[in-house]
Amino acid sequence: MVDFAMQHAWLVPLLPALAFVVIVFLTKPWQKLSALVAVAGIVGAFVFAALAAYGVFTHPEFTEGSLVYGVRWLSMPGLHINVGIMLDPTSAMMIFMVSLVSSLIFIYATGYMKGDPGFSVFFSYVSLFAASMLLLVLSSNLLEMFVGWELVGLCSYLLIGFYTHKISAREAAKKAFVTCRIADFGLLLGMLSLQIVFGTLDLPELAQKIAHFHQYTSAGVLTLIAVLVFLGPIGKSGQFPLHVWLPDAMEGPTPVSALIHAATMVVAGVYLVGRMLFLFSEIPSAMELVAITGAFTALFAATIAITQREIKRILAYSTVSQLGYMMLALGVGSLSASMFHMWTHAFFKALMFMGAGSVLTALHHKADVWEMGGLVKKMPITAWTFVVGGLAIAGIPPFAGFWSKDEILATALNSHHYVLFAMGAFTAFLTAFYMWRLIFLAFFGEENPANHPVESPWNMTVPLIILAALATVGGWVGTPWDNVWSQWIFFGEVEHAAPNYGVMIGSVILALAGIYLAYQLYYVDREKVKAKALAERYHGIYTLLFNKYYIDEIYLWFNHAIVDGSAKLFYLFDIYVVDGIIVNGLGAFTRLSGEGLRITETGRLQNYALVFFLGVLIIAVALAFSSPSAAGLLLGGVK
Amino acid sequence: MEGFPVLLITLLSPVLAALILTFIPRDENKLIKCIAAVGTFISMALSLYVYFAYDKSLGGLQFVMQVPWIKDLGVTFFLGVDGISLPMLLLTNLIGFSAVFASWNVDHRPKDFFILLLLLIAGVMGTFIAQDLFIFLLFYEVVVIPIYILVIIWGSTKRVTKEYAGMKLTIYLLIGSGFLLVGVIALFMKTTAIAGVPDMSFTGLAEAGRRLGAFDQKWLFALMLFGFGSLLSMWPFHSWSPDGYAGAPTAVSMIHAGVLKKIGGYGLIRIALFVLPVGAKFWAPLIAVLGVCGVAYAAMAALAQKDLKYIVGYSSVSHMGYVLLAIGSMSVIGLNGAVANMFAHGVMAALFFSMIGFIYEKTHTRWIPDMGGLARQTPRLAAGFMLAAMASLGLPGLVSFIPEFTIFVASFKVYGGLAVIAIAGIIITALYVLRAGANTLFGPPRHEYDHLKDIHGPELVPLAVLGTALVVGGLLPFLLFDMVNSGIVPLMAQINGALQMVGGVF
Amino acid sequence: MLTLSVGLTQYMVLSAILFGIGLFGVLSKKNAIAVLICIELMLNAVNINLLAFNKFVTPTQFIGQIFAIFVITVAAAEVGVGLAIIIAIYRNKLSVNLDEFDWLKW
Amino acid sequence: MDNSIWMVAAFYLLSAVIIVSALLVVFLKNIVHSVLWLAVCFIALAGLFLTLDADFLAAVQVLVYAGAVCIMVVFGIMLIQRGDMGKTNLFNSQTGVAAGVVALVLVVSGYLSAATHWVGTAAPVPHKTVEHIATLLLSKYVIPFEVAALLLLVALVGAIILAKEVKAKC
Repeated sequence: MVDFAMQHAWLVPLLPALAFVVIVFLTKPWQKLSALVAVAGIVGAFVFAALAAYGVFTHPEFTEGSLVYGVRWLSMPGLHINVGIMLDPTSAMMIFMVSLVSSLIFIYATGYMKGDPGFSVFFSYVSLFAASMLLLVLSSNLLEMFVGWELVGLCSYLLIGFYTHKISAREAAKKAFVTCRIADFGLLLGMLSLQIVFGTLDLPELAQKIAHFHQYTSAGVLTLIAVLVFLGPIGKSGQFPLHVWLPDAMEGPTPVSALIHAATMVVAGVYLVGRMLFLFSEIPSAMELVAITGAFTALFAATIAITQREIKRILAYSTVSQLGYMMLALGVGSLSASMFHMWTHAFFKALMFMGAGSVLTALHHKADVWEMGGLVKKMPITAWTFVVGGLAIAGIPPFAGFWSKDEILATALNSHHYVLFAMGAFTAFLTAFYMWRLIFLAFFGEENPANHPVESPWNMTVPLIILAALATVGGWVGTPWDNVWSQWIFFGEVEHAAPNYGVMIGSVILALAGIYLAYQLYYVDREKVKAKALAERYHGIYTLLFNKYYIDEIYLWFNHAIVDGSAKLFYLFDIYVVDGIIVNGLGAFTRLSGEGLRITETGRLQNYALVFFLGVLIIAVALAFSSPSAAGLLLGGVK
Repeated sequence: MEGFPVLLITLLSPVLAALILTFIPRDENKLIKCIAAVGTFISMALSLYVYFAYDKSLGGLQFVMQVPWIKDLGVTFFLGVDGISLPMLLLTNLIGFSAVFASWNVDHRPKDFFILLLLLIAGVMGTFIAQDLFIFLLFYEVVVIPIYILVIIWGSTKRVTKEYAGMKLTIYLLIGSGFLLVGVIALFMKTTAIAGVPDMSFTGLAEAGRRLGAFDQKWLFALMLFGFGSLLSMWPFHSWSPDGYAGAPTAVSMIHAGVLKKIGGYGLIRIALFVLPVGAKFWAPLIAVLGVCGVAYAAMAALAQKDLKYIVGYSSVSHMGYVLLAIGSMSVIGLNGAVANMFAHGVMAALFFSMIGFIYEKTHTRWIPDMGGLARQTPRLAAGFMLAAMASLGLPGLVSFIPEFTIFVASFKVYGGLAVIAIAGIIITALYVLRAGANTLFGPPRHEYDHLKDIHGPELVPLAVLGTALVVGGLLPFLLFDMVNSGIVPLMAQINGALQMVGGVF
Repeated sequence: MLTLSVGLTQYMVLSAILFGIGLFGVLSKKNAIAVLICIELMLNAVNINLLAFNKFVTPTQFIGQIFAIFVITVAAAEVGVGLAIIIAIYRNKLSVNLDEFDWLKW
Repeated sequence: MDNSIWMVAAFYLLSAVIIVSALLVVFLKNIVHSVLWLAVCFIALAGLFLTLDADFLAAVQVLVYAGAVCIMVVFGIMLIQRGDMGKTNLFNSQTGVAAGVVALVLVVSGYLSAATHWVGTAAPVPHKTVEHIATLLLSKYVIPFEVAALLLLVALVGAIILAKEVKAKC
């Protein structure tokens, strides 16, 4: 059975894809059935993924190699694309994590989406999403990966815009797609360059060839390729400056936010960089770029998150920030730290998003945290699981986030990136602060009398509990003392970093400081006087942060003024110059010359006869005086 | 099936249906449409059969049929298909069949409409299976007349009147074909002088044509480039395309954008490139530059449009820019991409136009600000529209992605920075396509459209046929590419051989 | 030097003059009937030529004379139909003034 | 006939009559007068035909042209012209240009016919022209002859239909 699952890992993405097809063409009118089909599809995928992952992690030879098989997709002289499956510890971990989180979210969604007219459609979309994501993860070919990459983008577009009647949802969906498209432009260029330079897009083959890239190209070109490829992840994983779509993406239904914008899709960028680490690691400057982008994004998003008011937006910026951490880890060369954080993050962030969804259902989609408060009494399960998530993300041992974040910080320090380490550490403090600000404001303190919250039904709370458990124990696979994780998932050499107690203790202190500050400002101080005073005092900074550094406005301006303006210009050029002057000008010239010549057309027979005879005369003279033979023709050959 | 004239029957089936239609009373509305559907269905089924029965390992022309016609001009009625013409043949019939159903609600003089439509389909088909230049031109001219009549009678007047649109379309086509004709006649005279015997078949022309001097090849190719280019809406000869499509009835837009336009690209590869390789090599950079101009320019212009058909009109100019860019790269990968992209764009544009046609039929508007939220009222229509939109922006998993990718590979290799501009076109494409989709389908539903009926029954056929082609072609690209490749590789080998013979010229 | 013999050339010159006069009338008269009779003059000029050729070039074959007979026949038919057309026009327009007709312009 | 002085005199005399009467046809302002001078011109032409050994043609000329055609034209005028007959045959606005063109035609054709060297024969025209013409018309040229007959018939029918009063409702 395990062998079968490993040899037929393509079934993992195929099952949800089948569910999508079945729902769209057969079961769409029956909501319960559709949900059943979707859940069956993803759970089936999970079972296969789990078996395949079990197979991978019980065969020690997989630490060195991977299982690759595929079929020809298209071929022509100079371009061969095989699609296939590449099963190694990293992808095995990913399919396990993705299908697990997806399964939980699907079950959660059966409760959350109840009564929505687009219930079946929703499940078809998420099934397609899961299929695409699993395809992306398992791909053995960069182009195949790109297919999955774009398909998850499509699903994200459809799901963000799921509430089609909302203009904000529609705009957010568009924004997400276009932003990712801009990034994909870079990725596509990178892929093209790889294809042209190395003649293949097969990941194992590329890895081999890039290791000896000097035979093919210069380091400068490879740097350019690396930067281009990195553009893709910047968009998909919401790194600065293309992070703008991610917070807006919260317009979608909450399970979507949990699924796409927390646990799975947004980490695709990180995963891609991880997969392509053989490319980046050849180019130190590219690695620096990845690391700096990651660290900066982490800090940048965390500062914005401090001032936001909507519960899902805070989580969204926190996601951006955490993705920055993962990038940072990759940039300093540690695949295992990055993947480890991705693993733990998937659990606690999905948990928090689903908790937020639970809160929103209870409060009828009132999203402002300042209007919540004291929810812990009415919604204990939601509240306490959320607290677990909060502890995990803040990095309090023994919760999952502590181990992974700690590993990232330690790696950054070990690789002598002191500035980046400081940024990461400060971000850890900010993370603890804003997350606990959210928790104190929403779940503790005084109840808002306008709210009448009720605890959510079992199919929403059970996934919460499971995820809370995972968010607690999920990090124990990678403790510094017995690091099973990095024995399996690593790049280059297995990392045997000794436990760095200094970093551990320091990060815990920072996290506790953040929580304490939030506790003082938002729990002890019931009237929030100090918080407001702070906002007043640093009004400029506060507004800047609250308005997300005005980046959206800049983009909007660029889009409207520059892009639309020039589009208008092109269009006017087209209708007035190309069409107006050249095409219609030619037409008008023809017509006008016709009008001019029309004067000669008097319509009077005698005029015509006159001209006719003139013509005869001219021809006769011309023939008679031009050549003897012509004259002979005219005069009957008697000359 | 040995000796069975499949191609001839494929070609004649719509003509026969048109003939039968002339004997049907004009108020037998349903019957007329059914006969038209049957006629096109036979063609579609046969071309599918031919597509899969074609022996790719053997390559070359198959299903050949040859009847000498005008001996003095070396004209033979020569039908045959290879890897380049087969996708086009299949495309024609897929779209033709769908177009009949897309015009299922035509109630104004349906008999005349369907007779002309069937003749149009047959004419387009003929250009793709003719292996003789004379026959090719003959079919090409056959196509022009029905188009004109269809546009001026059944068209719609928006920014420009339908008469203007029809005139513009027709005159552009005729000007293009005029230049083409000059080129063809000159080519014929020169090749006859070289070969000694007149021969109008592509292979015959090619053999003699390649022996032409560089100068002759250059100016002949320029004439052909202009002729085929204006048919392909090559920038700056593109302005008939948006106006023409906007004025034309749905079925004509589908066929025109879907296949008729592709005659230009097909001819460019099949005739101009094949016969005059040295000229092609000389003009290739120009073709590429014009292609890139078309991509960027039309995409930007599409961004400023508010009429759905204008958006697709400009977008098709933009997509044809990719084809030109690919042709300009003069490589196996590029030409593979060019032919495949023509197929992909054909399916996509036809689906797009049929969906827009239904939207227009139901809401009586194509003006985007007047619409919104149609996804709620007509979900299937919305699904079709989005499918086409996604194909248009080159979503992987749909038919247009791989062709675009191959074009990018080829052109990036040859032209580098120039190709980057074209690749950047995918961003703009995404922007305008998504804008159009979002503003039409999403957002708050409008109550005046609450009563709209979603597409149903026969109206679903275009979505089903073309949608299937989009998805199958996208998921199994080798179905398309193996076929195209089997045609392009020998073609390119011959071209390269001819280029090496004259080597040193460049 | 002027001789008093009459040859082909003299006949041809006469024919040319007559043709010219007829042509002048055709081109410059307002009345449709006048145009018609001027056409007759031109036809007769042709006849002179035909008969002159008959006499001086091929006297025994009678080609010229037979041709002239056909010309006369056709001329008669032409006058008949022409007059009928003029009458029909007159009935519609109450005029035979060619200056008033520009029906060739559409 | 030989090249006697009578012959020459007859030619020039007839030529003068033909040209003068033709000019009068064109320049007279009364259309009826023009037709009368046309008849004179035709008769003179018949005389000229006699000098060309075409006696049959001369007879036909008198019968058809001077007789039938002129009468027909006069009938036509009667059917059409009303009012002042003195201004029925005027010149139009392009007279000057027409005169120029005609002068050019005269010059060119005169020059061409003068400059051409004609290969003539001295053989005389046989005397019994009618017999020869009759034989030829009914043997060698029988088909054109029949066609001409048909043409006349068609012209007759056509003329009747054209000239017939068209009913208001048709």
